[in-house]
Amino acid sequence: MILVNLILILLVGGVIAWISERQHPNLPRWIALLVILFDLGYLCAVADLSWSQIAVVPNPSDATTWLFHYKAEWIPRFGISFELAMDGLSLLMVVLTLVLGAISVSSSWTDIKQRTGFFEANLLWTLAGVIGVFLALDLFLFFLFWEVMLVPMYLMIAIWGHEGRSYASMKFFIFTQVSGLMMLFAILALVVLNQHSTGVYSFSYFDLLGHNVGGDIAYWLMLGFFIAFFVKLPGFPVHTWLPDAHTQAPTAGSVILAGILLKTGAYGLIRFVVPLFPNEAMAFSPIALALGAVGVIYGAILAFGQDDFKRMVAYSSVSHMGFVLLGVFAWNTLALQGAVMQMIAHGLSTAALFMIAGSLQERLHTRDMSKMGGLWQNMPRMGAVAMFFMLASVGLPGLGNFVAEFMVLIGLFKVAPWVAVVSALVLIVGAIYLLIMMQRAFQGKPNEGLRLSDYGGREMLTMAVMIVGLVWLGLYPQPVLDTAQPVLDSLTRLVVEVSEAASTTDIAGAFP
Amino acid sequence: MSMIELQAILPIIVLTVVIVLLMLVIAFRRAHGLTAGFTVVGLLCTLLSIPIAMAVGEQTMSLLSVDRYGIFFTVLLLGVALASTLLSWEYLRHRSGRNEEFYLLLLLATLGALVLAFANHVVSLLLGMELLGVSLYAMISYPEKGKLPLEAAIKYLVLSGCASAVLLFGFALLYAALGSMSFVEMGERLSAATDNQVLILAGTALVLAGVGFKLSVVPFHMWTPDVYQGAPLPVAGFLATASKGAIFAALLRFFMEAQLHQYDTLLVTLGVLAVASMLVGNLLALQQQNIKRLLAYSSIAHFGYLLITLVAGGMLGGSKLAVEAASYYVVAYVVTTLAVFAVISLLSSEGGDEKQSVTDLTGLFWHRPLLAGILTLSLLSLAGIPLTAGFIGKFYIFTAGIEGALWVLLAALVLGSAIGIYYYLRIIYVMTLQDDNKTVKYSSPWLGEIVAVLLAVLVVWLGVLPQPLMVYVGGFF
Amino acid sequence: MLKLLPLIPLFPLVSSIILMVTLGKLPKRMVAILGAGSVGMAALITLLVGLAFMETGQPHHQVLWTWMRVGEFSPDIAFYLDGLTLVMMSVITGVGFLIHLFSTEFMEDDNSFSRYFAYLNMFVFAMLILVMADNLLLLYLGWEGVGACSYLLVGFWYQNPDNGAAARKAFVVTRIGDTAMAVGLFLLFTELGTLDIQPLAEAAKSQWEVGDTLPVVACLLLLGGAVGKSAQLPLHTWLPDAMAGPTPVSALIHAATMVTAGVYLIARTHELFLLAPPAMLAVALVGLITSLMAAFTALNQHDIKRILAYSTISQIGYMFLALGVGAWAAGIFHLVTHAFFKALLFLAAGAVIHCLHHEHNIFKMGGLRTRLPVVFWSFLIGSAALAALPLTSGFFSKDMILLQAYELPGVGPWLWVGGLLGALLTAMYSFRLVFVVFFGETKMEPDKQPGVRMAVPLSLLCVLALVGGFFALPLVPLASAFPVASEHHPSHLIEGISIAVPLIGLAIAYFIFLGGQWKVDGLVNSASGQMLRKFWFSGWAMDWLYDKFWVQPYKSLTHLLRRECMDDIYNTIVKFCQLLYRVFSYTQAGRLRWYATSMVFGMIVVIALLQGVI
Amino acid sequence: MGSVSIPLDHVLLLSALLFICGLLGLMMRRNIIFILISLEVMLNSSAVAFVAAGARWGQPDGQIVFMLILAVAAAEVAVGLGLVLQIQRRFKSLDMDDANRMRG
Repeated sequence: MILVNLILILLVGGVIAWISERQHPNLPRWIALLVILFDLGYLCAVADLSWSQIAVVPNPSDATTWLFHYKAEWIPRFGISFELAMDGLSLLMVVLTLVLGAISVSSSWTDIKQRTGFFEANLLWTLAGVIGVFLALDLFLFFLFWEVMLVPMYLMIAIWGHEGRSYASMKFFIFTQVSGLMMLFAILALVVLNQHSTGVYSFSYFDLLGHNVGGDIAYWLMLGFFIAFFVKLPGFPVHTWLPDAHTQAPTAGSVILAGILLKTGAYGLIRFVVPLFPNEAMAFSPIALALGAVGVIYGAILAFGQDDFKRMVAYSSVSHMGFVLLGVFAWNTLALQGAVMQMIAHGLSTAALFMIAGSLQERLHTRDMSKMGGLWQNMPRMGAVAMFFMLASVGLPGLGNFVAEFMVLIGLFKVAPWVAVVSALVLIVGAIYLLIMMQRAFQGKPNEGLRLSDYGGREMLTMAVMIVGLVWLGLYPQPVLDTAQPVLDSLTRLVVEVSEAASTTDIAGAFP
Repeated sequence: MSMIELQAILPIIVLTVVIVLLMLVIAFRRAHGLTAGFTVVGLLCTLLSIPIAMAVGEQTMSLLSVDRYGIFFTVLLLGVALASTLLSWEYLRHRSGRNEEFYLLLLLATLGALVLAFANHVVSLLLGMELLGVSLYAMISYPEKGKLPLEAAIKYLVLSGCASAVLLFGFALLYAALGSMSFVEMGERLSAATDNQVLILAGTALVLAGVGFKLSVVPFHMWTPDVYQGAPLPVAGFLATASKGAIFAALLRFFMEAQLHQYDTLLVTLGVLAVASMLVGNLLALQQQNIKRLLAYSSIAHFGYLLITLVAGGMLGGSKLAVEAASYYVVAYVVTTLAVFAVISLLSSEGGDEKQSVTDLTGLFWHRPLLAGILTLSLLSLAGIPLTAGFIGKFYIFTAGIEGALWVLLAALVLGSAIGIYYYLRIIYVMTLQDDNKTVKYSSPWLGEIVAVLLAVLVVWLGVLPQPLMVYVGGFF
Repeated sequence: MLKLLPLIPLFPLVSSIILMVTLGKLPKRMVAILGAGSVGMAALITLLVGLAFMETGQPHHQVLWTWMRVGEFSPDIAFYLDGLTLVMMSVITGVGFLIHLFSTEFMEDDNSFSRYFAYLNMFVFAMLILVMADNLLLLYLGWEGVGACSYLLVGFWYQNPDNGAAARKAFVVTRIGDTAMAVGLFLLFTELGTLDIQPLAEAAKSQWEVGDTLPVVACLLLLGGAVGKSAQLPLHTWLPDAMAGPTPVSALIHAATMVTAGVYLIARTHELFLLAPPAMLAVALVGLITSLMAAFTALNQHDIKRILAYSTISQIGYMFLALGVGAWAAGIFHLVTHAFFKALLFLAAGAVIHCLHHEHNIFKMGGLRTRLPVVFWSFLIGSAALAALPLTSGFFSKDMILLQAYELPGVGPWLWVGGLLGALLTAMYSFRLVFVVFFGETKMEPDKQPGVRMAVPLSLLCVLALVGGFFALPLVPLASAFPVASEHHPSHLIEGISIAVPLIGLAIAYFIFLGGQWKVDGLVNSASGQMLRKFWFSGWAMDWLYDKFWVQPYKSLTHLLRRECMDDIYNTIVKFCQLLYRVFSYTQAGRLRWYATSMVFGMIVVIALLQGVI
Repeated sequence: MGSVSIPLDHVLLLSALLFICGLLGLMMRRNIIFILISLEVMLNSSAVAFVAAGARWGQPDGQIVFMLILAVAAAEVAVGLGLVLQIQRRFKSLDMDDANRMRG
């Protein structure tokens, strides 16, 4: 029930926030913030987890070994149940979601002036949907959350977005929706195939796991899942929705999109694609790794060419999320841990960069970097914060992003040295665009006539949370690693077992 | 005809009696509210008679078979009629003219639809279809005195008449070849038939064309947008839901009882029509600015989706899953489409010109949030987003398609849905736009809004808790 | 006492964080005390720790916490103290403290006083982490950290876009080397299963044979990192531009400490390099060539700081040469003495600039010998040490390098000759600088004199630059870290030549730049002379080359891709759909007869389909 | 079956011809009256086909359907003519090509 409540609190909170607007336009913000913090507090208080509990290696196909598990009959006709479960990986993701949720509420505090109630409601509903995605272990339910979370997100972009919001929101929705349909197709095909061999319909992850479909069809099904997550990630040629959506979304929307929504794709890859189709995924991994490496470099190169601050950050997301893809398809513990770390670290650093972009837009009414310059003079605090997050994004050791990228690359190097070397080039290319960003926005000749308010207490507090978070991840990531380790261990073991059992083909050789 | 059989067709009898009584009521006293009220009561009585009819169990007669399947569609159609009556009342309230006979036509059309739901014979099929059709011609042109309804009515009349003739000729050829007009017997003889292949082929083709027209399947779809656009909104809603639903119900029964799923070329043909409908329908709606035309094109696409179930049924040897999927999809489609039409027609309930253009919806979210919310929900359901009836429908079609290994059709379905999302979202987007110059006070059409809310609740209910209905529709044939 | 080790980096770190968080709200006096004091404390503790270490001479290993642990990948936050580390720490904290002290006066008038010290303290912290790290990953943390601080400090005066460009160049160019180094770390970890330096060396020795390919590759990758950080060919171009930062920064980062990190890295991993003779040779050659190229360039510059920058590049080349020939201790010894005299030179140059209205061009100076006596003596001593005049600190270290290079079998003598040429050039350009700036006629009057906070560090560094070589500094602690060099002494002739060459250089400089006995104008002004001069002035046109072959193509590429070409795919699909929409819409012509016709057409299609025709 | 029988094929051919005539009329004619007449021809041609089919199997069903079709046709035409009146009134024309306000 704890897991259900986690989602319910946000859903109900959204409704309350919406209604409360009638009392006072400021009220929804407070309510939204409190609801998220309450949800976080609820998780911490009720969850009552000890490290020893987390350290238990869960059996992916046995729900009782997970931290929490909730299951209720839903649509028995097709063996669909309302099944939620949490392990270390989902725990991390849920905490990230809630933290970034609170941050995004803070980031939209002064940004959103109209219809705050509905805005905060949409924000909370998006969070609820994302948490649902991270917890659902019935594939039907998972798909449901996967699709439903798009709607409030769409509304956030479409209603409160910037000038090009119509195009951007549409593109966002269609890309994810179409890829989602492919996943629906793959889910159903998997279930049907499973039904053919076992005689019963079941959408439960636990039932489908380890059921080796085999044959050409499995490859296609894997692709169905892969495409959905790949688009969300976003991966190289299908990333184009992201720069538009991120650029046009309101600040809170960008924060949630970049910080959380993209992670659902990564999560899906780790949770579903590889465990459900181990052989196929590994057979596919050269292509996936190539796409990942291309995305990493391509994103960085395109980011350099952008004038729009948010667009640049968006392309940096493309670049950074490529590492997650690399980490997942390298499929060894190191790289996977790196991918998980990258999800968290990128969530924080990119969210902060988007907030800075949002603050700049709020103050300057432009995102065009060619119209900025010397802002450090006007806003030293914002400049310092921007410098920090720029360095974090560059991958400065001691901050979270470095740990993530280094682990991904070092794990990847074992599997595919040349891909790792090519991807490592982003250390250079990435630095180029981030430094030029800093130069164009904050350094150079200041505009003396400009009177801008620097960051205030609320903004600094929000930023401080993320700064502390990144430093903590960079210097002592062990708690995070320990939380994810059992899950990743069990998943890698499962994959190895399946691949060994499946055949003696050379694919098995790809495993570390 | 025994008492039991009479009891079995009680809903039809009750509705007929109601129609006669309504005629008398109108003759004695012309009052819009009274007529509408009487219609509602009459429809409720018909609904109430259903348990009595079911008490005698399934009855198969020479022209009608009263079974779970028929009863199911009867309830659905009566529900549509009820909703249409209330919406029509809201719609006609502020419009001039003597509109009492409109309800008579509505009931007659409903009667025709009911007959279609039970029809197991060519003659009852014909009868129901024509009763439905002729009433609709009149309904389309009845309340509005403008040019468009007239144009729509005459187009519908001529083309639908043509389609009826085609259908009849087809049946005539089949009859000539097989010697029976009962669906079941036709099926039996068809599978045994060795000669008269030309007649059978031509007959089937013509029947397919006729039904295809009524369901507005590509390439017989041309009439749809024009008729939708010209018809008054509640009529268009009725046409889109009750009429198409009833005819599809009859087609499905024909398909199943006559065991048509054994014929590969037929399935291929249906598949081709399905693909064409899905793609052409969605593409035609892509940048359409008139909501009614847009909905017409979207309905073309939806019937393309529906045809997948028939093909899947064929590939699976007439499995129950296909019937289940088709039935569920019809319900989802009917409820959702009706909800959309309900909202649009409520927006036009003030009288004056109908609000047909997409731009008329600008800022709807902010000045009529309830209706905008319902419309959004319904459009999402049409687009097949989870938590709505439309998603479960699509889920069924996917499942059936996968069971039948219909990869091409499913690919077209994915493509079509992708295009579909665009134009549904376009409407939602327009509704979210800021629109400051609309400060008009609306008198709330509360009755209609209750209908719309109920429909929306139904959309969500079918999307969230589909199990009961799934079990029910799983028990057909 | 050794347990105090973690305190050493902690002081500057805490100070830096305080300065960052207070965002310039503290009074300047307070900032100065915090900024310089913290490094002073670090120096003090280093001294204590160093004394404690000397007692035992045993390497000290201290783990603070596990950084990250995933399977066998488990780098710690841990320090390793041996002689090499101690030497480096002493230089960093000692010289660092003097430079901080100098800065408190030099930067006094700057608005961003607090920010300056925040960065500078952060740098000291990162540099200390670099040298104290017990594993390569933590070393990499310090490595990147000093890079970032260097970026921040070079671009300290951010309002001038040129400074920003210089800072970016410094960061990006070193990043190229860093990337190579990162790949090297991947390779080392993948092959040897650890990144801890001592176990790594053990593993390498047990798994690899001398002459294997893998150690060569790994060492070359590490060399890539070293080359970037230490401004060696071909990644040296950032250092002259990095002079855009405040002069004390140039002294600390771009002369004394950070740029020598590459030397430290190679020295630290010398056991790997010993397994890879080709990589060793590469180190030596890189060092020698860089040293000569930079010396030629320095001879042609007229910005005082750029001359010193090229001289730094050249001197680090010497250190690489030392490392390449296996003269580990000599290389580190030169590192130390270089830190003394180059810091001295930079600070003195800073004082000149400070007192001369921020003038950098040496040809606008002159005759400052009498105007700024403290600075003059400092500069003179520094230059003498740089030119390795006998008995100065530079002499001992350079001599050691040259001699050991000579002893290398095979290419040794050639390296020695090259080194001698470098020494000649060094003496020439360093005394050219002294003569032009401090002798001759006065062209500009200084507006102030260096205060006590400038004079004290200068004097202390003078002492160190002069007598640093006498300290038995290199011998005691270094002995524990490196294989002992052979105690064989080469002939006195070789030694004599080594001693003589700098003096010859000094004489040449005197004849050309001060005495005027040798007229070289004709030679210089000839067409080829001008061209050569221009060529050398531009640093062998390396910047131009990179600009043409890397920067411009990259910019064009990004410009080309700016407008997301992947979108064209999707836009084409959209366009296609819209086209189809228009086509189909056209068929909806509204005419009854056409509709009927279309139905007939449909019937024909259906019949054809049923027939199986289509 | 009667002793003198016309072969089924012939009757069906006849009705098919009639049907095609009606269809062609529908496709060619612009005047709404003629269109309605063509429609009538189509309906009745199928009625003839039913009669012939009924005759083949010796069942009365065909003739019953025939009568049903007559009724249906009558209803269609009745409504159709009503619409024609309205069309004449509003469009001032019976040319169906003029009635193409709705398109696209």
